[in-house]
Amino acid sequence: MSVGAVLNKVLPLAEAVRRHVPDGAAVVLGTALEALIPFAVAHELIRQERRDLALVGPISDLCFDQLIAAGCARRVVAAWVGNVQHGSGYGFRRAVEQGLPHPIEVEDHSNFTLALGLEAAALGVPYLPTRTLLGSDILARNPRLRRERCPFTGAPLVLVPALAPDAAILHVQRADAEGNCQAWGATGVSAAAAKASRIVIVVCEELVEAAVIRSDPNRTLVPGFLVTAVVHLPWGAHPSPVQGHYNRDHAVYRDYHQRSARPEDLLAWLREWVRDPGDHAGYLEKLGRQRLEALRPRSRRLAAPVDYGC
Amino acid sequence: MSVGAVLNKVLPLAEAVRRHVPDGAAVVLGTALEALIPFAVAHELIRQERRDLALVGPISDLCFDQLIAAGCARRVVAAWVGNVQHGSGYGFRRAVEQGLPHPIEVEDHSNFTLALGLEAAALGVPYLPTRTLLGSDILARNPRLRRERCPFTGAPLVLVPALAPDAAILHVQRADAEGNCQAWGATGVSAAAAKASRIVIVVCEELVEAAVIRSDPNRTLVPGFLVTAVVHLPWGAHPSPVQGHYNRDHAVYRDYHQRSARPEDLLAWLREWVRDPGDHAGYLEKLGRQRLEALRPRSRRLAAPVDYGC
Amino acid sequence: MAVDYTPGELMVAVAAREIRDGEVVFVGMRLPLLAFCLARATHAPNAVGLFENGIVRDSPALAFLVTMSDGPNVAGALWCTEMREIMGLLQSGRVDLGFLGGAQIDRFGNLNTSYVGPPGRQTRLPGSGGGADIAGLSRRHVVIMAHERRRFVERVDYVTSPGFGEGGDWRRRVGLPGGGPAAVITTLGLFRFDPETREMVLASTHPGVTVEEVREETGWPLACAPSVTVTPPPTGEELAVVRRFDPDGFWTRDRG
Amino acid sequence: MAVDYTPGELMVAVAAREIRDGEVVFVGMRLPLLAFCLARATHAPNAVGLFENGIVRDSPALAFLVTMSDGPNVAGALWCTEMREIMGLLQSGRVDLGFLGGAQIDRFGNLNTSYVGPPGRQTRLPGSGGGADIAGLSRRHVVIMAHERRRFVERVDYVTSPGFGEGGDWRRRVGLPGGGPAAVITTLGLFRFDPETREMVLASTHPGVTVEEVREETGWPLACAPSVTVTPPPTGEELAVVRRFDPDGFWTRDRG
Repeated sequence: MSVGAVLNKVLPLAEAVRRHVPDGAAVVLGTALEALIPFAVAHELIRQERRDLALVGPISDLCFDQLIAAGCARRVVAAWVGNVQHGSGYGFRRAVEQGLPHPIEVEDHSNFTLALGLEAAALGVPYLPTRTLLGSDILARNPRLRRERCPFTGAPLVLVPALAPDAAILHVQRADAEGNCQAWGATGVSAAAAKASRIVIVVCEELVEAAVIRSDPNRTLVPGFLVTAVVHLPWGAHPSPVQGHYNRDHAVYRDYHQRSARPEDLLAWLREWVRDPGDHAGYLEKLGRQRLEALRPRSRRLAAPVDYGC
Repeated sequence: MSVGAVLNKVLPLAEAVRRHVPDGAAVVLGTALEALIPFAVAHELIRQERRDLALVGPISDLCFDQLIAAGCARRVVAAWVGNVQHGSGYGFRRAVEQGLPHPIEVEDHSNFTLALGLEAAALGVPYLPTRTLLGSDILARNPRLRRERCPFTGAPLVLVPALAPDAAILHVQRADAEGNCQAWGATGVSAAAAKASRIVIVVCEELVEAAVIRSDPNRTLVPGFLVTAVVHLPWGAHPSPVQGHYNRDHAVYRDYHQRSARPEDLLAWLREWVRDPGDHAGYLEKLGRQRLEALRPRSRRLAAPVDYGC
Repeated sequence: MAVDYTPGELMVAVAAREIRDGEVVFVGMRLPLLAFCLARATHAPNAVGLFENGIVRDSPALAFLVTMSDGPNVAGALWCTEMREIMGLLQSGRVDLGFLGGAQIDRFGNLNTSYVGPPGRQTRLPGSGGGADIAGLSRRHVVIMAHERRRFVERVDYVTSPGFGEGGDWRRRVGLPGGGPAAVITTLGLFRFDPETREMVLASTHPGVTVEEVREETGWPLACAPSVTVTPPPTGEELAVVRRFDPDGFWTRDRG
Repeated sequence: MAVDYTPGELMVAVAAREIRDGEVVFVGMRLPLLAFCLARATHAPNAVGLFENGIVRDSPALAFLVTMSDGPNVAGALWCTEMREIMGLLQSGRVDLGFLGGAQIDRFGNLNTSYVGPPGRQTRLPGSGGGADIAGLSRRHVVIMAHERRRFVERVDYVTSPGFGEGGDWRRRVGLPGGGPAAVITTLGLFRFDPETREMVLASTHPGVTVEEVREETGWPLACAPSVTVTPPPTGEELAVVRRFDPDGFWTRDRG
């Protein structure tokens, strides 16, 4: 990339969201499951009052619940929507059960079929076959999944069609200005989601020199030429954990669970924690340095050295 | 694994090959393409006069050529067989064109369809679909590949059936005694090959403590519970390169090319470099310390630190 | 010697006994995670644990976990990878045992974690996650759940994670490769499945629970083993291990 | 100013000019690898190179390469991964340009690298490698090969890597997503393809080569562009770069 092009990829959070995630977009996020959830982006979508999004993801923890409760979503394509720590997601339930704040469509998957849909799009094939979901009502009620006989063996198979979101949002430990990025810990469906999507926004804890990425190319999760925008935003995944940077802030999930059973409480929670702080800096300020510091790793655990010498 | 079980996985080269690669086995090797080729295992198969093997691999460099010329192979499932540095593999050509030392069957693939066959077996599905090879005679003449219409789009697709070798041989930089192993550099189809195979033999430059692997779990290529045997054999991939350990010994490829055009020369080469040295230690002795030292990396290039702290 | 324990602790102990040494176990979270830790610390030191986020461990997490993606489950893992790798191991028959929870279960071990209640007045539950995949593809699976009459129904409202479907050879007919449920562990007892009919059968009641109480909390005429035994309670050693991994009783005391 | 250069160096320079800035290029080995290095060092500093072993680079290799898996191609790469990832990028339309070599080519740009000669007396060549994949799936591809009458045939003996098949809309009919060959660069000239018939058309002859000579080495009645030009020879700068990456002329002097 030319220097100009590189500089243009690095954007402030609000600008990246404004420019690349329009109303009506299908957005995949929460791709590493309970870790590396791009909560800062979700909160910015709420602040910018984005509407009619399709939310795509395996298990969303409370990220999807908040977006749904805030009225940002029209459709959910997922295997699980709730609060991993406490079960039910009240925002999601109210939308499905009572159409509040407005009705949403739900396309149910298992984790595996959601992953396969993204894989198919990433690989550029119209579908991938699997043996999961045979006999499940998820198959019976999801009209996009097809049951077919295998042309080789005659055995029944489920064909999962390609699922290509408009935009993927990934939170990672480090990226360079071109978007070459590296993450560690479980990565779930992150790589497939990025390759399946037209737009990729990478949010990183550390914006590093190009040489850091190139010192360890086996660690790269997504190459920069697939990345549209890079947002340098430490703590951008809070309250979800980022290995080597901060632990999960369980208290947030408990607090949200307790304060989301009634719709007015949930809206008050969003006002207090998303809208009123104004931006991510305001959110961190409200959390306070002491609380953040308490989430820091207790010790370093460095990876054993690896030598790429030649 | 219990200590007893662990110790049993670590075997000398000859014992691992004798116990786990019988006559008639389908063996996948050369899975990282031109690097990390388990030449020591190939040479041991030649010394043990293994017969009727099916050799499976994308591009084999001269490893397959040697096994075929030595009469070990009855069948080849590959995308490319030759000498990457010089083109033709004379051993392979003589077997196909003249049936010498005996006829072999060839199942032609492209790199992608070979990879997909292994991926299908690794994933536990009977086939994977692709758009490659449409219009190619590889498709027309390989009866295992099927051309079918996509049930979603109506577009023509090639379905690649699962390819499950009996044994996979991987050369890696480091492994622990349970077979948990890590490799860096391009890995080609290594991970898929291991998961597709019933038997996995890991040959490593370094046999490391369990804690080394567990210090960097994102680096793991294959988990130990899929690995049958571990062979600790520095220089076991020579003359192919192993990043961080030694560079490619181009002279071997040139020498073999020059001395394999006539069958008697090729057999003399195998006698000189494979049979007469008796074992891998004898092979290294024949190469000589000076030649090996000249292949060592000129400098260290350490991966940037990664912290798994929590 | 009587030892004091909670229903959660008992269920963890019973679940741990389902894990055989050397097995590859699809672990999940909550009670199964504790059961895996307990089994490894006692009779199954070589069990390997898989998590759908992409983690493979052969040692217990470094500290208490609320989710499988918490830092202490990543650090010291032997493999951190993508979900597709874990699901590939499952689909290719490499997973011996998977654990599942559920909101509603029926006579043939089918689980519902999606929609409960009559059409039009349904309660929306979180959904499958990896549950349907574990139920369909692991060589055998074990269900852990609270035993209440509203949860143990003749036929689930929605089959999220298939058990034995309509019974008999249903799994073979629909093409599911995995073996189906091997056990259901509830707050009241341990259940197996009849090898022919594939109907759930009461195998043992937990200490202090009568067969009659189990029947009352079950929404169909419950079949019982020829001799229903009493579930052995957790030993002191088992309890010590469980409490080491759930020191504040987050999973085993606060909830069932 | 006349500069001395080999046919190999000329072909590398011509191939490099096919790479546009910012493009994602499936590189392969030998002359295309040098062309990629040359393009990056001159007019296409933002081109990204993909290798089927799993390497992605945005900088030239650290030193001379005999194979794509040599250490200097790994060190400093921006991504080292599996083949499936690279092939996935290719199949999903992310690769703008791929390079291919061949032993035999025909009027419609089909390549044979598998079996040459009449049945029963065939010569076995190494095979496709990733060639068929690049030809089928990249948005466009460029062929580099020696121009000899035995290699330029009316119809290849075996279609390893499809060009435009039988011409016209053949690629669409068989379902190939990629755009097909955009150019053939030989030891004698540069060729394009007619946008309607998809037949190979002589666009320029290399310096010192006549159209007649090209015709003599071509096994079918060769079509020519309305005005066949002369291929611009490599500039001094281009040659300097090529010689930096192939200092001993391993690829550009010892061979064509």
